[in-house]
Amino acid sequence: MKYVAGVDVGSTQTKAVILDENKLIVGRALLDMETSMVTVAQDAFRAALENAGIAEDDVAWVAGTGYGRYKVTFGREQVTEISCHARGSVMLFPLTRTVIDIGGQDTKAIRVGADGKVEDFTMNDKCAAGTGRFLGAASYALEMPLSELGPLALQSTNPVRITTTCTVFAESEIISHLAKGILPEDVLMGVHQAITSRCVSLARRVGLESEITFTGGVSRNTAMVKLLEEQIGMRINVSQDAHFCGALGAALFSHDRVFGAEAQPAMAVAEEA
Amino acid sequence: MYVAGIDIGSTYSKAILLDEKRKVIGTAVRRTGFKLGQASESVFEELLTAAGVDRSGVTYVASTGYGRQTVTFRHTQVTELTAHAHAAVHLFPDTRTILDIGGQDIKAIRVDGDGRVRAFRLNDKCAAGTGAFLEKTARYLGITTADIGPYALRSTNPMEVSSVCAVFAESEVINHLSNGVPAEDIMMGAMVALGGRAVQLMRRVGLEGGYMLTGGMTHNAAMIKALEENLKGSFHIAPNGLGQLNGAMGAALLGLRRVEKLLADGKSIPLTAANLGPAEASIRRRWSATAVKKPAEPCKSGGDCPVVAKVMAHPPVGTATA
Amino acid sequence: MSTETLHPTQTAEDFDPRAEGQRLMKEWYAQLETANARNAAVANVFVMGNAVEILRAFDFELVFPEINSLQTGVRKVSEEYIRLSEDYGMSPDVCSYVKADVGLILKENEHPAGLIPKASLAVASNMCGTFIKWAEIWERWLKTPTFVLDLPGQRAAGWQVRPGDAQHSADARWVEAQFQELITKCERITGKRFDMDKLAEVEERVNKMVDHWNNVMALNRICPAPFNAMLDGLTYIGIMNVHRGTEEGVEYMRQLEEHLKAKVARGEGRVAEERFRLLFSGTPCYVSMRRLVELFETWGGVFAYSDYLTFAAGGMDATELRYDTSRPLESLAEVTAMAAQRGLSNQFFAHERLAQQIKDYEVDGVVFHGIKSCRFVSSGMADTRDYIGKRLDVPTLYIESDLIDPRYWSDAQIKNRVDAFFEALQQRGGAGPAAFKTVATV
Amino acid sequence: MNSKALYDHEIELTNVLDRCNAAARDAAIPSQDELPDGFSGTLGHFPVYFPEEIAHSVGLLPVNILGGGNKLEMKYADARMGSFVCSICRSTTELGLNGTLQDLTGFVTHPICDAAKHLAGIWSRNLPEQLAQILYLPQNVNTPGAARYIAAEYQRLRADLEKRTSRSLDDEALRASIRIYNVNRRLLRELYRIRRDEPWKVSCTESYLLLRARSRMPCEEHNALLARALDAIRHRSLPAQDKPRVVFVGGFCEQPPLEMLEAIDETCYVVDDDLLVGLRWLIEDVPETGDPIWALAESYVERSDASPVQHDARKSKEDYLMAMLKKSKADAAILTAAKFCEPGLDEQLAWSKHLDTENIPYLILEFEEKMTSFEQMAMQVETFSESLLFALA
Ligand SMILES: Nc1ncnc2c1ncn2[C@@H]1O[C@H](COP(=O)(O)OP(=O)(O)O)[C@@H](O)[C@H]1O
Ligand SMILES: Nc1ncnc2c1ncn2[C@@H]1O[C@H](COP(=O)(O)OP(=O)(O)O)[C@@H](O)[C@H]1O
Ligand code: SF4
Ligand code: SF4
Ligand code: SF4
Repeated sequence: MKYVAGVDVGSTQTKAVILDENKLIVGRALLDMETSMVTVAQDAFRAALENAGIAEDDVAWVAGTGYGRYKVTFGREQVTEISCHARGSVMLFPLTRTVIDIGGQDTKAIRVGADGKVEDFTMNDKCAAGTGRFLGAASYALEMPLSELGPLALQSTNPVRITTTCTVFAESEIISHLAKGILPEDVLMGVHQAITSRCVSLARRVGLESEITFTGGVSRNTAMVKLLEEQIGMRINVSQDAHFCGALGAALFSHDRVFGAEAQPAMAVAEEA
Repeated sequence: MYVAGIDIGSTYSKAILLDEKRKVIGTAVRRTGFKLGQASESVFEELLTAAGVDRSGVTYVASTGYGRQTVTFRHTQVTELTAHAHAAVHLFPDTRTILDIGGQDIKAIRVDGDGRVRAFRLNDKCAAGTGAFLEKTARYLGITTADIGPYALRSTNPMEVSSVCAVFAESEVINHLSNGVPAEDIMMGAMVALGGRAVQLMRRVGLEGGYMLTGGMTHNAAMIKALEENLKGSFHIAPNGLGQLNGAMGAALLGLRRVEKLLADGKSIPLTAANLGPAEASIRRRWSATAVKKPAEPCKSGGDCPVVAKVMAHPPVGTATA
Repeated sequence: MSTETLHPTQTAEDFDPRAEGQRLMKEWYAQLETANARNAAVANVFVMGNAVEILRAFDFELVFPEINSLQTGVRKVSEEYIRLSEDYGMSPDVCSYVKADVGLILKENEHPAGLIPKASLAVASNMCGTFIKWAEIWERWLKTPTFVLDLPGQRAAGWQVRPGDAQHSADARWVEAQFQELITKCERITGKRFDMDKLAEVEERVNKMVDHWNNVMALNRICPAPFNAMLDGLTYIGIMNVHRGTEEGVEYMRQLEEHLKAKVARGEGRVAEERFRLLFSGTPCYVSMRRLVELFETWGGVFAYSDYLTFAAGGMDATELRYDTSRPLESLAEVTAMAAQRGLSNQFFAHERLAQQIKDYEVDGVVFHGIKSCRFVSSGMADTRDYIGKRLDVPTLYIESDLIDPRYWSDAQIKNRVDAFFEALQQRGGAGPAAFKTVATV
Repeated sequence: MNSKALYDHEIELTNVLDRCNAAARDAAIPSQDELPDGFSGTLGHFPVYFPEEIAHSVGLLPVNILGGGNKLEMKYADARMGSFVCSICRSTTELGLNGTLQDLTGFVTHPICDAAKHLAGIWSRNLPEQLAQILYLPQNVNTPGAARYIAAEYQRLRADLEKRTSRSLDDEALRASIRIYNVNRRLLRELYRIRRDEPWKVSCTESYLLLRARSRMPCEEHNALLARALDAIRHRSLPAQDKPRVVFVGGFCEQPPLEMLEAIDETCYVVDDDLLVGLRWLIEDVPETGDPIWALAESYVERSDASPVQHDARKSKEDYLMAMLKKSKADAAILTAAKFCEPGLDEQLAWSKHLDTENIPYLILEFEEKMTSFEQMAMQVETFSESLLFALA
């Protein structure tokens, strides 16, 4: 059996996914950023191999994606995370027309056509306001793991308004609210609302068409999902594997290389493999 | 007679006590934390202890800084720009351009020979050009704030940090680290970047000769180096670590001037704001905060309108004093 | 001076449009260097709505401040000039061309291409609002006499002004009245009488240049495209502006047309393998132009056309109106008024124009380049793109940077977007990209 | 005067200002059945100047489209405009796309700058049922024939509007409108006179609200409101405080947030400004006899104010500011500009350099319609005021 892999070297976390011939996910790995992107990519790949219980030689093709895609030195190709998130989303939810990906330092909105091809996309530039890092700041200030932020925020009845847009200053604003005796859930809900409104205004740039699929690490946050749904006024798809969506997309591109791409007849690369 | 200046900054609270000869009797610096009221109280207590002066011995208190309104026992308040300008020219009479790098903002101030603010510029509300940018980079490299300077001074070949955003800069740092760039070169690179932005701000107020650096950054020798190299000139820096206390010092000096004027005019020193209670409410409405309502219907109840009577708590008197 | 004497035996094959273009540019700058010493009258003009024909008839040496500014970008020194002006107090949010020019004033006219002479007249039109603010800087600072030429554009959607209709005639009359006043002003400045025949001669040469230009543009409808509109095109348009109405200009355009025709006859394209034909909408980023083109060409993408070549060609888009040299001034007013209607000075027909170009040049995709500092080109762009995207099945890419301010060029971000754009193009059934192979084997 | 009477005037003023505040903060325009008597539709126009008399005389209520303020949620406009376009163009587009300005009969811009010029095209692309136009007021009013050109342009506009409203050409109606607007001009001049002479009687914010109310009501109604307000203001008796006198410039197009004006009022007396200068563009009465179109066109050339978006060889913008400072006896100037406003930002620099040579203190502020945090700005104004007071002491 031949396998393929995708490694997504993000700004905060590195994800790896291994697929078998039938496009089934057989291995996953998620690692926090280390001081070297090259080693973290390798480590994530190895962890995924271990998770799948296969050897490195069984993997016929590795594609790298994400912020550090060129650091996937053992990868055989690099694909942008935009294409990968779109590809992965369509695999997870075939009717996807809009992808919202919120990661550690970037937020993207991608519009895909009915045929699953990228039609338009937009992403934040130069400023990390409204990205996952904003939640990171909250997690740091509240000394609370990321996974607990969402559930706690949902208990809020009276959210505060966070006025800073700067991710760096957010931390001190959060702490100053807490110091004033405002409940952590209300502060957190304010943080979530601030990110949501930023993301929605970004996503509106590509137009929001149903179905919407939410990917990236922040999609694991239940409060964000709920707020996005409220603000957009549409239901949003979130998969268990949403955090791995970029890596999954990359693995699917690898799959095309190895097993041929039925959906892309014109791809010259298919002959090459 | 003692006069205190209290500077409640976004990151640090600073206090200084002067006597009537403008001699420094004591100082105190502590993290502001997030309860501003408490910060002013604590830093004042620390100051009194350090100076060995009793609270009742302090004739006058002038506050400044971003939390100046929260110092309930103040007699007066001035903005930090006014305060910095005043102290700078007091210490170095030839100062004309001041750079103040604080935790959350940078200010460039041009002053005249009397210590009056002529022009000033502040950076945007973005961490990119502030002390927070350095602290963030340092935190990632595992360096404490106080060590940033000595650490970066070891650098021989500063690495360019091109990201404007403090968050993006962090990934850039990771990127550099994975490429094997030494941490001190990265740290110094961050300072060069910050220095460039700071000097640009100074240029925007006119960059008249006679430079002075104030604020917490005066503790950071590497930053001073980066700034001076960029500026091709040297900064005055207050002696004895007073650089960070410059704002507090300015407030105290202005307070002292006020006391002298009051005494010269034969007036008494008023009670503190704390004793006076909250400042008089302005009778003008804040239209921006007013919920838009349809024009009021004529009141049917007759007699004095209770609502309006309350608004006009101080019946207007026809005494123009200008 | 004529080029023929300089290059008597040049053929279409050994004519090198780039080298020749550079040579002409260099000559022009050399001319300018000595202008003040020669006591020549010098005028500052912009590329749109500039009445160059009148100024040439008075033998003004022409300074194009926009070209000066973009040249600082091409020569990679723009940041220095821009910083100087920002230190002086200019806002980071205004047009970087203006800032580079203020930097030039602060450097006492020391330009990397040579010393720029002091102008005795500036002509600014309202084609771009910034032109006027820019001219006001010279007016205030250098006391340059300034003439503002008011060129009314299209008033509303729904009806396009046609040559000779009531609106056009009325506008032409207003423009002519202003030309009359400009002429009086020129006479005062130069101490020369206005010579109508000379104007007619200049117009005759412009007519020839425009004919060649239109033919050159049409050649790029052929696949493979003989030139890259965003790299080679920039050289051509430079000559079109700087040498508008000169002998050298006519000669260059003639040779260029021949050269490209020969290239087409040989079946030669700009890139070895043309996979995607693209249209570039907006102004280029001069500091990173090579890099940008490279990002596209490694994927086999070539810019077959750019609307920049229309609106920045000094009224060249008014193809429907050639000068009638028997009534030079009226005709000049008519053409100028018409160019203002057709140019980018309004958005009423921007989308239709673009749709037509997409069709004419059979492009596979459109790249929109939003310029931070140029609202003239960019403020309707996203909306045009939205319109095009909804009505035509053409993939589009929107990137933002600046004309000459390198600080707004973020290589990683742009590469990311360009790569994703091509990945999408290729998924739509385009040809496989060469870049894929090279990247895959590293 | 007894204090009861003072209360009455204060109540009167509060009522008027409440009405104005409601009008000013309401981006919506009257719908067909809310239209005041005598009007059959609304004509939106963009800052700076628009000859409102023409719309008024054909029964279209002129409404000044002034953006969306800082409470507007941007849903559509961000996708249609680059990130570098000023807020007023952006939020106006939003108001068009989100339906708030759907009931306009027409929308006219005038090419004060490239962003505003392109707005008309964007408008017509997205709201094709409205009459979207550019009124080409000339950038060259110095060439003889400019007034003739403007008159033709006004005539064209008038014909288009008449076609829309199915009215017939009526010079007498236009003259009547001119008379009503002349009354308005007089009242506004009086308001600004009080600002200059007794700034403690009416703050900049109050004056701005009074002025801005005209953007949503017929001029007749505004005249009545202004007359009431002026009467109350004259009777107002507030103590003059020790504040520096400043002029405020840079508010000619995009509207500064109310909070910003309030922050300035706190520490300064704003004795003159260029806020909504378009509504006061004609600085003298327009002739009420003769050809009314010509009267308006000629007034544009001969009796008009200055702004950073108009080039007129006779009026330098430095002179304009200096005259303003002199007439109002101001100590200093607050030079503002809207973020991304090219003409405003360019002028701000030119003004500041000029004030440097004149040795007049100034404060530079940049604002954005959508800003919500004013702490930093308040601190800057306070510092500025402190520096002036120390200088004066
Ligand atoms: N368990 C979790 N619950 C909620 N949020 C999470 C969780 N894990 C990660 N995140 C968020 O996801 C972000 C990382 O997302 P990711 O898509 O991996 O970004 P990148 O690719 O840029 O590294 C983190 O910054 C964090 O805010
Ligand atoms: N001992 C120190 N060594 C180096 N840097 C310091 C030191 N103390 C403070 N700083 C720097 O100064 C900044 C705070 O300066 P300060 O002027 O007190 O700020 P603020 O007035 O905004 O509170 C911090 O962000 C930090 O970077
Ligand atoms: S505002 Fe904060 S998050 Fe945004 S660019 Fe600046 S430092 Fe980065
Ligand atoms: S705004 Fe654009 S068109 Fe206008 S001068 Fe600048 S670059 Fe040229
Ligand atoms: S605010 Fe400035 S840029 Fe915006 S429309 Fe008005 S004049 Fe133009």
